[in-house]
Amino acid sequence: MAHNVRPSGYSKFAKKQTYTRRMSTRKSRAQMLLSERGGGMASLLLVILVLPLFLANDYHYDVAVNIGINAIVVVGLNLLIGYAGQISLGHAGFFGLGAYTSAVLTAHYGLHGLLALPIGALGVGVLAYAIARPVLRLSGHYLAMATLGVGLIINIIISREAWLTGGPDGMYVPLLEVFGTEVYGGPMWYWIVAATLLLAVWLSLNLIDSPVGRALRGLHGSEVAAQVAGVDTTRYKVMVFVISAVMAAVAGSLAAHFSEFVTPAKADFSHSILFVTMVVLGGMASTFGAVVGAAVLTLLPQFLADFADYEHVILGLIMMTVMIFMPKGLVPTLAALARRGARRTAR
Amino acid sequence: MPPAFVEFLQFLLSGITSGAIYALVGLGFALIYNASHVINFAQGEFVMLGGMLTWALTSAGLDLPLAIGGAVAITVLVGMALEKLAIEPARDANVVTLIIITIGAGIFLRGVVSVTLGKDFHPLPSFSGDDPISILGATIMPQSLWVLGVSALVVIALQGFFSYTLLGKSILATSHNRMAAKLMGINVGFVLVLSFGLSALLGAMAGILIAPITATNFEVGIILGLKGFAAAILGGLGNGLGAIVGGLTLGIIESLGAGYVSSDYKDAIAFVVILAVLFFMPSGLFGRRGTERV
Amino acid sequence: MSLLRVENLGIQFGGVRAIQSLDFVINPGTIHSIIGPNGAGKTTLFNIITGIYAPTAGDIYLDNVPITGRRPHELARMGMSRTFQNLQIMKTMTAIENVMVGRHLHLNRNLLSCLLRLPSVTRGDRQARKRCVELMESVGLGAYIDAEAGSMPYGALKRLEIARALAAEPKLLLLDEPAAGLNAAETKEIDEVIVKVARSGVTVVLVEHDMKLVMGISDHILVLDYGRKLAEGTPDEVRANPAVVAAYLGNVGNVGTVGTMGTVS
Amino acid sequence: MTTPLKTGLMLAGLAIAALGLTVSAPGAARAEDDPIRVGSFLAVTGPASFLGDPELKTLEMYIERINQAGGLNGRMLDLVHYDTAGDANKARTFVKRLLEDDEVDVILGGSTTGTTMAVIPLVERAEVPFISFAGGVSIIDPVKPWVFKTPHTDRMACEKIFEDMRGRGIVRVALISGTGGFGKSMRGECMTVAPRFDIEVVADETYGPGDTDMVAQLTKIKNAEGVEAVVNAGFGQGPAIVTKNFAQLGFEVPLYQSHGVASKKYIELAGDAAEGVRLPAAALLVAEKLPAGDPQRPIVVGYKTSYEAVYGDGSVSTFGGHALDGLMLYKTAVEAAGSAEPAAVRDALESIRGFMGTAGEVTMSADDHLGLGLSAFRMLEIRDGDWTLVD
Repeated sequence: MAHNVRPSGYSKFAKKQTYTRRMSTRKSRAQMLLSERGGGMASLLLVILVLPLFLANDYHYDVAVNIGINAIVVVGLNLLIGYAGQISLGHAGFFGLGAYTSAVLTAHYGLHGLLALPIGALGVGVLAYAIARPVLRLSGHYLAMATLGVGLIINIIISREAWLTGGPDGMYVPLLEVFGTEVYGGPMWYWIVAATLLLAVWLSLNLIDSPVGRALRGLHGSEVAAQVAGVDTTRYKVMVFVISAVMAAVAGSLAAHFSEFVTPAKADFSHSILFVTMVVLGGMASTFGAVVGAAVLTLLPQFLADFADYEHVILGLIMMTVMIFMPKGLVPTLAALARRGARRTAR
Repeated sequence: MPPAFVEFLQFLLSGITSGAIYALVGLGFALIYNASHVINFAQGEFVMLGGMLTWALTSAGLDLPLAIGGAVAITVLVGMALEKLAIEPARDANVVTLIIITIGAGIFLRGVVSVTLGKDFHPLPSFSGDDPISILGATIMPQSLWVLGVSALVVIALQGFFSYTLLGKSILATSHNRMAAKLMGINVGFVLVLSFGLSALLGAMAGILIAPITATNFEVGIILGLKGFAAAILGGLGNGLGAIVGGLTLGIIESLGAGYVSSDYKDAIAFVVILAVLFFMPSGLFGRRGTERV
Repeated sequence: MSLLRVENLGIQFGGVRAIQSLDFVINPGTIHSIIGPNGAGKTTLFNIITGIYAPTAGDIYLDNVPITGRRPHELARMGMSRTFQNLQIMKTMTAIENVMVGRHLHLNRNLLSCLLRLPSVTRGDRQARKRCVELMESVGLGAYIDAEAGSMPYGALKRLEIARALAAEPKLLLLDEPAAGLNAAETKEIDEVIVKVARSGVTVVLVEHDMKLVMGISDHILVLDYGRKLAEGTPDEVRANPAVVAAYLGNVGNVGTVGTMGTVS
Repeated sequence: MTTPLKTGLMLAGLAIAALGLTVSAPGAARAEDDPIRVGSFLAVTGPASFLGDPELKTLEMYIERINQAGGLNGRMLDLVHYDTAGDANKARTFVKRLLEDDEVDVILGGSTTGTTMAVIPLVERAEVPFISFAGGVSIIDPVKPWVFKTPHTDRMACEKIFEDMRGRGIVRVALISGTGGFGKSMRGECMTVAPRFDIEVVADETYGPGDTDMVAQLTKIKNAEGVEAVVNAGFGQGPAIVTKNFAQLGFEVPLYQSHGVASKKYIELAGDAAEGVRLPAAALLVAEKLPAGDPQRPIVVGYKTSYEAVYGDGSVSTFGGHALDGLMLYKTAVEAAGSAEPAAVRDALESIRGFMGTAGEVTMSADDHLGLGLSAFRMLEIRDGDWTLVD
């Protein structure tokens, strides 16, 4: 590849550097990008296709479906927290709103589930848009508090308006009907949730590797520099907040129909914290990290259930240990290790 | 006194009772944030430890003052260990990661206490009896006065500590610029451990003071931690006085909300007010309005 | 006709008047330097011009359009771009991604297109990448195309800021101390970059302490002191101005020594 | 292979391995002398832990006792328990696990109405007997074929309280309830049955979980026109704080608590302020004070003595009693059916007559899966720091 004309003064400067990547990296970088998307998607697809072979009964499917539902939320939340650097401790509120919109519209008003889902998503989108502007003017811990407050208010409303929502004891949700058949049982839900998750991951990967995605990551790195480059940072923050809220709402709707029952716990503070922990544990700014984080933290309580009273002791220890020794999260840390290993073997 | 006024006064006193508790917990958040810019979501667990350990030590036969001393000492050690073992090694991690670590620490502490001390609620005896004190027709419990009094003393003591002692000044210096503090010969590691210890001390004291009012169990720190965090944010992070004002404001809004609007929605009302305040004052009531240097 | 016109500009922080009653004009196609001692208000002036701070008095016009109080991204759309004295690098991104953020306004930013990764997006990104590689090479960053920005040396990051600002293809480029912290050789290289940029038709406004650099490349110099205009003119005129000499050196010394002020960061 | 793909596959492998680990050996056909598997899901942690904790302790204690006595129909009992922390979603997953993975023969538990309601569709579909320890009347009304419950309903608690009030000539009452499931549900039931007792609810306040002070709500109640009694529906430490605040404000009307505070812990937490408080509860709390001829006496005294021998004086609660009743109902049904076969046990449960438990005498039928009458509730009053029978 021909070098572009360089001012004479610079060759010396460049030579001084020991950095090994040169012009040839352009092509391999393109390949790598392709494989990060393609390779990641391929392995996710592979896992989804192979996993049912290991799922012996409805309980296993239940865990797998819960992983998928959580992963959809976390992939969206990762766009907000991991890429755009804006924390939210209130996303369970949007998840719960999605769930309850589906629940109420189908149970009380006889609406079709497939109609209630987009209505919930749209409603949550509009709400998120309305609150995003004032809330996202805040930053850091103040933003954490504000989003936490939004989530709590949603949770309180859901749990108080018992005439509509059944109150703290929850309400039943009719089964979802698709093309005249009722969706019931692990396998059917597995494929529905898997397809939705794949779509979510694909959209997320697309977004990140686009001008909009770079603007989001850019405003995370330096808000003022992004503004100066022409990025309307407020607009982009609002946009990603809405996207992540809508993804949470869709997952919530699916969760409501899947579990046939909703309680305000779906929208509560600890559920929000769980989602954020999934993002961070899996690896911030890593779409596949989000999926892995959701999987690990959904599976972990199932393993730890056998430890009975010691469950929380061990869960707390695991959370602390992973975050102390892998502050970047599971996937980025393991990926870096693998890369280092590959480089060593290449030598 | 007109009945409407007595009613209002009673709401106010009720709000101050809750508010003083939130304030004391919020102060712990502010203190750690001041030194380390970490929000310690295990702060509520310090409160829980103070109460639970005092109960455990008294039921093991210790006198109340001794038990209080022991509980505070153990909680302080736990706080310092938390800094040394969990926060220090993750020094360079970003804010969210640190939050998750402290949340993990909270879960861990709750787990340990539930396994060792059980899951039951336990009361502590009130320090000065249970005879309500009447003020212009409204009443307040003596224990609430203890909470208020200690909060006030703590604020004054902290003010003095930060203004007049070398140690206090080193904490402030570390907060403003860690590198510069290090260069000036301040043992930054020690200062951070100390700030966690101090914050655990405040938490433990809060836990002991409020146990006679609300009773204590292994999960009592969850909601108190949340309210304390809200108090610290409302007042403006890193500002001791702010945390106190924030806590009292929160308590009073809740109680006026319950009294005049709807007890069902009093928590929601409180959070709406917090959101409204943050909308106009993005750094809380007393927070420094920082301008980014570019 | 002027490209940028500043009239009676002032800003107050609390009781401190950081800038007061400042007027000046910047003509297109020139290199315009703003100098002055530390705290004279140079960076503050940049922050006002680029919309980061809102002035408390006065007006600013870009191409005779009033832009006072407009936000940075709106000004970027009008052809303004800048670098920062305290580096504002997006450290979690690669060098070229930083530059591509600079190209934001020239790309397909439609949310739906990006989510669906429509061909128009990929095509645009491919072209942008090519353009940004060229740009990086032209400022001497050819060796860092895919480097993690967080791991690059200081001198390279200074160029990265310039490359990112240039990627927007601005008509007005504001550089805040591009040579600060660089050694003599590196300063000379930056110097050449600036001249080259100016020759390509971009109007450059420069805040700089390195007098040698300033005197060497500027067409016009504005001297600030305590937020006020102290002097203005060509390098020779400024060098000969007794007020400037006094401000810099007290009453002693001569103009020649202005150049030895060196790099004060 | 490129590196990211490799990493991805590595993680994928890990994920599969992790899920695979949860797969237990496929259940071979079970022999008749294999243990009977008793599944249980309780809120051992979380805000309802004071329900789940004694429930689990009781189940463990009595299952061991049954096993030591030679088991049930010669088969040992094997307890499989999961902690729901009161979360309905967790409850669902764990009940699926109990049904599908652990292949239990019966499910005991659900400390709260919410967790119970969430799993009803599952057990109904799986056709496994399910005995809940939760209070909500909606669990058994309408009747579901496989679902039974042991505690008195919140509706019965309201009825018992209002009945007592009528005896005292009280008409105008104020309600203060917790915002949790228990308080909210009982509040609703009380509102519904009040007109039947000519009771007028003149004030209606609530408090949240973890609230530290309810003076504001009680002040409002105090200033409401003509309140003759206050009813508090809630569990946990909340009612203790209500009681203390009630005393602080110097109310001169009676305070009624619910069966949600039916353990000595409440008196300990509320202290002197609890003097004179009335509540409907099972006879278990006043075991020793029952007349010698009371048929319930041996049952409740036996349980109280055994439980407190292990967990200390005053530790017994009616909540643990509900668990005991559930286990014993199951035992009775299995013995009657002569097998642990689900359908047979279900039928046997439905035809239980005159079973004496800690909650009272249980007589089930096809349209009553609770089997307790209002008489099973006793009205208690706290005097000198102890329970006393009012009637």
